[in-house]
Amino acid sequence: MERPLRLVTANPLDQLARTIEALLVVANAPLPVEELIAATEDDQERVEMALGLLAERYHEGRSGIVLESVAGGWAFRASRAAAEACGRLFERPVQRGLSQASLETLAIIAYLGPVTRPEIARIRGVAADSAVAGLTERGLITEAGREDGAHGGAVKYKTTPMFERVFGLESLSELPRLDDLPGDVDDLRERLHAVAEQRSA
Amino acid sequence: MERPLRLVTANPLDQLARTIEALLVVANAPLPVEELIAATEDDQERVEMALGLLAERYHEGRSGIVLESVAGGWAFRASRAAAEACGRLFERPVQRGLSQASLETLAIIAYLGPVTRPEIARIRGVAADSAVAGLTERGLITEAGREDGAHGGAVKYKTTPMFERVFGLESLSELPRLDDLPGDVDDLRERLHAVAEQRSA
Amino acid sequence: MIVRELDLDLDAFEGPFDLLLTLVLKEEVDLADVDVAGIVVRFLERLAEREELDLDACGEFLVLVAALLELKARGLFEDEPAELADLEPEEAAEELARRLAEYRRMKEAAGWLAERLSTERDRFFRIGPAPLAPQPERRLAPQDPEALANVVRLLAAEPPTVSLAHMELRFPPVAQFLERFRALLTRRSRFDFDSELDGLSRAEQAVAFLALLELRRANEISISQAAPFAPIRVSRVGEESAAVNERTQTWNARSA
Repeated sequence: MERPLRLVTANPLDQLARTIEALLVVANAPLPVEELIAATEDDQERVEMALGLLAERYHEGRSGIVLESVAGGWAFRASRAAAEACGRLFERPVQRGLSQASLETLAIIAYLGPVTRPEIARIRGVAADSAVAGLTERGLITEAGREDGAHGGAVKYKTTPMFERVFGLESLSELPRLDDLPGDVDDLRERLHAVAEQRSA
Repeated sequence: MERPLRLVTANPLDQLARTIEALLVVANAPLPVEELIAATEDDQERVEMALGLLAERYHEGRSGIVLESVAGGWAFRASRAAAEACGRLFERPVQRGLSQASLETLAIIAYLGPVTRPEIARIRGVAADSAVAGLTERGLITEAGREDGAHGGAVKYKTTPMFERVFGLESLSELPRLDDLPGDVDDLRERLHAVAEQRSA
Repeated sequence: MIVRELDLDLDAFEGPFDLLLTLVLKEEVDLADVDVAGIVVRFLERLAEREELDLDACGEFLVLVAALLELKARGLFEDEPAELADLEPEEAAEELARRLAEYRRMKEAAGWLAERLSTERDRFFRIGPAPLAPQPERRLAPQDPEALANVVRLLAAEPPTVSLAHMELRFPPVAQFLERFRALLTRRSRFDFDSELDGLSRAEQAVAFLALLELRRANEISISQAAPFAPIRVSRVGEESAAVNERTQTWNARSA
């Protein structure tokens, strides 16, 4: 039992254990034993034995990868010994700016008020899905109901208090004025749509 | 050398290799050596040696988890032997093949990127809008600013690290050189010259 | 074989060739959607069904397809500064060869990618965060609100109008030639089409030819040509022989 790898290699469960390793390293969420059984097309007893072998191999203090049984099933995690290094990896340096796509999407939402993704896409001339998802994840924008009532219509987005903090604004009314452009939101919206149409023509 | 793990355990690099294992199992994209150096606070030579040990340990045919150098960094993936089991549980990033239009568009962006949609259309002779939208949705390409910043020119596109990962490329430089792909320029040039001469005669 | 009656079955259009031309002229069909290669293939099929080589049909077909291709090229490359038409034949051939070679290489590259994708099908990797990974916090440095305003100004900036004027210059409206030919025919009962083309650019010649087709379609004129490449004679309807008149009517019936 001193060298579990040796044991796995000699064991007829070898192949099964390797397949389970592979499944676990691809998974996004803990894998219940039933799913492992279904994916490997093997039986419960053997799958559980293979998991036992892997748990010994991927054990805290023995490996940087640790196999853990949690509520939802089995999953790999980083060893506690590596916690500090993981902390450094995930502690992203403060990002200095936003991408052009994010900035355009954010500006449209800030100046036009609640807007749907299709409208942002029309104005930009490009789909806005990933920009909207990224800004939502960063907490700069959030959902603001749906277009035309409760059901069916597209989700509308608005800026958040976090947005105001990041841009140093007390409120949206402090957004820089666009002197040469229509001050009225509806007129601005119309102008943006008209130009977008010209551009795509 | 028969049992690399034994070697790792005995090696003073042992601890570092375990830390790197841990980082790789939680990372959500391939980790460049520089990021590993920063997270482990170790030096380049030692990090590269540790990666060498891990590459031997997590090797196709020897383990269900495989360490590969891809998309400019190091990442774990499932062994090819486990592909069938993985296919029962997970979707491939590109589940079905890509259409001819998508592949041509992807090739143009990979070789000439960042490029705009009109430029792609120019080369293909057909509009590329839906191919670009589909590739963006699959995460194989992404926006890379606008052409001609001041005038709100067309959006430019480039390939993503996901593209390199899906196609198993260490970097874009692994693509075959364009000059090595037959363009049959000489034949074409001759034929066109012949026509041109007739016309001006 | 009468080229204009060539029946087409394309993605974007189904019907006789002359109807397609009419719809393109009226901008009811977008040329970008028309598969010109499909038209050529259809023509070659029809040609192959016949025992003799129909030179008249080939000549007419070449002119029509060249006009279509030119229009399509202009639609696709409208912002192109270097005009193929303005280049010497040698330079134009060189430029065309370069473009075709570029596309062929990209097709090869696409083939390489397709092959690579199939050999890499059995490589599975995790997409997205690991199950028990720490949640990264993405912090953003303070931003300047002026950047938002600049982006809105950018999006509201009208695209430069220069290129549009340029386009008009290169591709005159069909109406211009319609009026010109109608005016000519109020003064004279017939004219020589080729001499009207003197001094015109190739683009203008193509448009003039399309205008000619449009007038014939509207049954305002009839067209005759003694032999292939002989001058094209245009005359007011009623001034020409009964035989030609009959031909025109057949065509109108089909294209209606």
